[in-house]
Amino acid sequence: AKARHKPCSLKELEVTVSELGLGYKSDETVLFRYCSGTCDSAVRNYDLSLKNVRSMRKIKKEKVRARPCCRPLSYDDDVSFLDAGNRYYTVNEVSAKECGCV
Amino acid sequence: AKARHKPCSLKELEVTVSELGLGYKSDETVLFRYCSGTCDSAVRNYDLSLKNVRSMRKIKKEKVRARPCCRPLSYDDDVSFLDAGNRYYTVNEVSAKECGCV
Amino acid sequence: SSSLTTQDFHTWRIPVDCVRANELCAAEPSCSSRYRTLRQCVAGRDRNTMLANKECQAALEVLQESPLYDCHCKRGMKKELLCLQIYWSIHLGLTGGEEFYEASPYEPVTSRLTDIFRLASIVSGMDSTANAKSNHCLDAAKACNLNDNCKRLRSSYISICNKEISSTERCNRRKCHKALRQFFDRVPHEYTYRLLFCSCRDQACAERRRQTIVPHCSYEDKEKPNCLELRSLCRSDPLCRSRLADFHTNCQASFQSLTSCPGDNYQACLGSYAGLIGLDMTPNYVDSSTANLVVSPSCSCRGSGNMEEECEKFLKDFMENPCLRNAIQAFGNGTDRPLPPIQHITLPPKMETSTYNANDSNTIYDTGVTTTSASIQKSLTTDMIPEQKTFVDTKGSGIRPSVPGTLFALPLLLLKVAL
Amino acid sequence: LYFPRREYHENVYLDQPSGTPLLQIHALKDSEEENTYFWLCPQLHIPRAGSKDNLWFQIQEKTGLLFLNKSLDREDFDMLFPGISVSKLILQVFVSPQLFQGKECHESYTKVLVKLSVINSTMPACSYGMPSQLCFSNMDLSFHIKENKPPGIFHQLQSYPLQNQCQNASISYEVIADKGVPFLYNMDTASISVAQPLDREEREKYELIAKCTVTEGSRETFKEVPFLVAVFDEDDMPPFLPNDTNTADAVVEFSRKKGTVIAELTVYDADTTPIFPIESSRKKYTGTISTSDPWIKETFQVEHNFHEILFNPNGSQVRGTRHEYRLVLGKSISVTESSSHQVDVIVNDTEYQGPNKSLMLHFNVTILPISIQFSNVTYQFTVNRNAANFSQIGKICIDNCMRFYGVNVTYSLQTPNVSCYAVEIAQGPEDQYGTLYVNDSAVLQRPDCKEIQYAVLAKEEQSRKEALTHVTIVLDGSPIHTDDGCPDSCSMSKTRSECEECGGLGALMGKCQWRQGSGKGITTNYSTCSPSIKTCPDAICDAVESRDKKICPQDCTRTNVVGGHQKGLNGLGIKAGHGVCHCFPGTSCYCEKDDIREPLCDYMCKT
Repeated sequence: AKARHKPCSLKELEVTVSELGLGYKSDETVLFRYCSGTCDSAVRNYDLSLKNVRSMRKIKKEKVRARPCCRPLSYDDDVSFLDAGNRYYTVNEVSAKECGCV
Repeated sequence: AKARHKPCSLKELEVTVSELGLGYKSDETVLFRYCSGTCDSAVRNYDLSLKNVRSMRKIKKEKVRARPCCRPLSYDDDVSFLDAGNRYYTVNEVSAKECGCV
Repeated sequence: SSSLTTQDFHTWRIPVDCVRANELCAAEPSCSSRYRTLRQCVAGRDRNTMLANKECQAALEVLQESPLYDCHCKRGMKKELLCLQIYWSIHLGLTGGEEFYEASPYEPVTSRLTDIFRLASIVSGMDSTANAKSNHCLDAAKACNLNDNCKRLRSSYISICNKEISSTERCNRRKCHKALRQFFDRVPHEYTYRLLFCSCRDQACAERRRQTIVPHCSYEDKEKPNCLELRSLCRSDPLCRSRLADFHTNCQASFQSLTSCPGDNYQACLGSYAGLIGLDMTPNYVDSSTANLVVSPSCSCRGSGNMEEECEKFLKDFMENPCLRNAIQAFGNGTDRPLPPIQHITLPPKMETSTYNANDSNTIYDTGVTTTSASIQKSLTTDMIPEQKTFVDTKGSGIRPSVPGTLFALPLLLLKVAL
Repeated sequence: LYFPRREYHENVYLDQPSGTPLLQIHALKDSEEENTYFWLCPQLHIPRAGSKDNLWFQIQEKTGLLFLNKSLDREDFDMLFPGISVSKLILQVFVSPQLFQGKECHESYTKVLVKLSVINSTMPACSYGMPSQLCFSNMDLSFHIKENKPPGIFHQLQSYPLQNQCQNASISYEVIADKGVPFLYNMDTASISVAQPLDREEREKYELIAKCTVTEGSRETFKEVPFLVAVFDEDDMPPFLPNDTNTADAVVEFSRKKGTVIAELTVYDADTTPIFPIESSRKKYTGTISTSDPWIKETFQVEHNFHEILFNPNGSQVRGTRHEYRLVLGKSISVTESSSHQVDVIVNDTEYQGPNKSLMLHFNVTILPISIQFSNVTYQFTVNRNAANFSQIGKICIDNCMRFYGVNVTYSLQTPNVSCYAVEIAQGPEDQYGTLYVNDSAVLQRPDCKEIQYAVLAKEEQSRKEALTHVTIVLDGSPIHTDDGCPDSCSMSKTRSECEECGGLGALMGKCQWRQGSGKGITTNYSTCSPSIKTCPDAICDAVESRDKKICPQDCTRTNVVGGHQKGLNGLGIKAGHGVCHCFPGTSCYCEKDDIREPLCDYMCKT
């Protein structure tokens, strides 16, 4: 199997607050950590069963997910910054602290 | 709310072991519980930021997920059954016990 | 030392469980000292001689007035094992040595199983066409799987009993038995009995029923032990001994009742049978035939030497027991009412006898046959023992000649019998 | 003296007059000249109440007739059974050839139990139809008679309660039996006797029928009950040999391990050997090596097992015993040992008193030496230059190594003085051979390495004997480019294309091999991607595979397996699986049918 997609892990990037796109205007740089990769090795009998039960149309018109997600399991502490209008802001749960397949 | 937009919750269905599609042939019926629904109300700053950072091409060719998933937080106990060949099997993590947006 | 007045004892005589009785006795110096004496009396190898000695007799006399005398235990009570150990320590003094049938230490089951039977009847009484085809044992598995407690404990014993350890060691039988006991102790009867006693019309269903206790681990052996060896092993463990005594008490066929069960109480018999599962004397269906329902512990009577009769009698209490069979069939068919007794004579007719109480050691199973003259000649000579004929003494007092089986009534040279 | 039954049962009513006969007890003799004295233990026993002094019952010392010595009235009843639902008492009757001295109820005396049900009412008057009910007392008419013992009366059909209750009823008894049975029936006393010493080895069961005829006015009623006699065994038969074979030859060659069974001989005995209680039964028959040679004593042991079998003397079925005597190695034998011995085993039937109580078994044992040698001086293996690490090149084995049992040969590579050192040898704890495998695949790719020679040393641990051979590894094929995007375990691939485009640890040809399974449901023949189909999966986590979890998780994984599967022995590997089995070594494995095309992304799973 080609390892196009690496297993789910924590990645990091330096971006400005503005680049976060939350609407705050500030050139301060923050460390943005996120979860990336596949969860193939975290598939469970639940996922296989859900996939089969759905394919037998026993579940219809429902939003279900039959594969694990690579998502943050916990978040870094809040981030504070001075915006272009010299106003302080604090934002929570921006950056991932730990990732996992759920 | 339309079935498609109901919040993430635990649903249940009675299926035979064969219908789970795991490959076991058994007419024993088991309770299959799964997670269904949306996680719109669980979006965090992380998700918005990840969506924006990705749209700015700062993340390329990576498998990331910028929206919470409705997934099991824990699983029911193992289930055992007698198959058509009179052989016992035990299967773990088939049925969800508790759901959540992660 | 102050001896107990009968008055004090009477206040004790409300039956209590043996743990409580032991506490009451321990609190009373005269009683506790006698109890200590009795335990020494029964501990010795030559128990009967010991019991004949005066001191032991005196101890017994006092203890007969104490709450220990008729204390009982309850299935599933707290400290059940301690209760049973106390019971047997006093019981061995009260009986004249090892009996074939021992009195059960458990309180008699008075409540009838009606609700369980009613549930079974609801299931079996469903739309009869569906019911005719449905596999009741599969339905029982479904009911269990849909109940969290039943599902969890069923899966627990199955995964333990199913775990192969090595090519030479099939599984860990001790752990498997423990898990089975937990399942039958902690899951309500309406789930466990349905799995164990479901009625079957086809072989697949009967095989599923046979597999309920995962027999390849909990039951089968490379070589079957002798049943008397298995019984003595069982009687060396207070829990197994108690459950076996309970089985004999509640399932011993009695011909005074229509159901063949003592007190017509199917529940007591089914409960005692299930109580043996997970112990050395674990019983199971011997095959997956639907024609006849035969259960047995995993033992045989090969190698019984001169005790073959006793061994076969012990095995018969499982394999040819009308009370047990009726109880299982009644539960499977969802009726608490006794079925019309099964009229078939497998052995030469025996005299009908009134059953003694729980610890009678001699009960005859088949309904006796008393008929007028004409018919008996035919039944005896044709289907019973074909080649036999009525015996006649040619010299003796005027009995009809019969060929060929002749037992001469010569005046005996050896013994003069005074009539 | 002995009793022909283990217990008697009878009913007793209140207020029956003193002197009322209750039960006739019989004892049979062990030898003709024995006298017979009966004696009743002075205590009676009430289940769940213990013992009490016996004031009511007595037995006639000479005849064994049990009778009421004192009438048992209501007061006695209430004293004996205070609040006890079960009014039953047990008497102990002893019998002895000598008069009884003391009054102790000793276990040592021959004893029979008499279980009396005390009916809490006076005896009802004889009513119509009652006699046929009372024809036979309410106990099984089954008796046991020891073989080889003198004749004697063992039962009286007439029941005393019936006589006491219905004095003027006309009752007669008779016995129906096969022709030629060794029993006599006395019409006058209604007693049955054994007419001659019995031989259990001829016949051990007799099924008679006791018949009672009651005439009440014009009506005649019959009642029949089975009357069963079992013949008790006595050790009166010596051991004997089936078709007289008391000699067996045994050759010890490749199986030299302690505990190996090298020969077996069978001894029969027409007597039974009860397996209960097991300990005492095992001691009944002994089998000891008869030798003064300490080496033989140390080297050989005898194992004895016995089973009940059926003999068929003239049509009837009689139980006997088959004894198996196995000669077993008492210690592991050195490979150099070469000798011959006659091992004699004395089989002794300890309980049989007659002649020929023991017999001799002869085992002619030949111990051959084993040569520790390689049949070829050199071995050659060809290895593809693209072979990955842990690729299994081949097995190294001295002559007959696969037949060895209890011979420990270890294999080692002598380090060659060349730089192309790419191979190592592995040996599992139970393996009798060594497995050559690649342990430095980079060397294989070097053009300068074309052919590599190794010296392989085989050493037998105990004798220190050695053998040497030479292995030539010929490198073949040209290096191919490996895609760095490939995983390092073949097992991770889920499809044939993914599998065959990549390599992985243990890949002998540099590329993984796809095994296409067949069969439905959960099958041992599941589809999977393997480094080498010959060795993986084969349900054995071998010496090389166990060195790295990425080589063959299909045989070695202990992780969770998701999807329909069946684990291997003690939870190792995937013995059977559903569809395609693939693994994330060290994390999890999966067995699933991938015929359910998952929509890459529909409206439901927009990321």
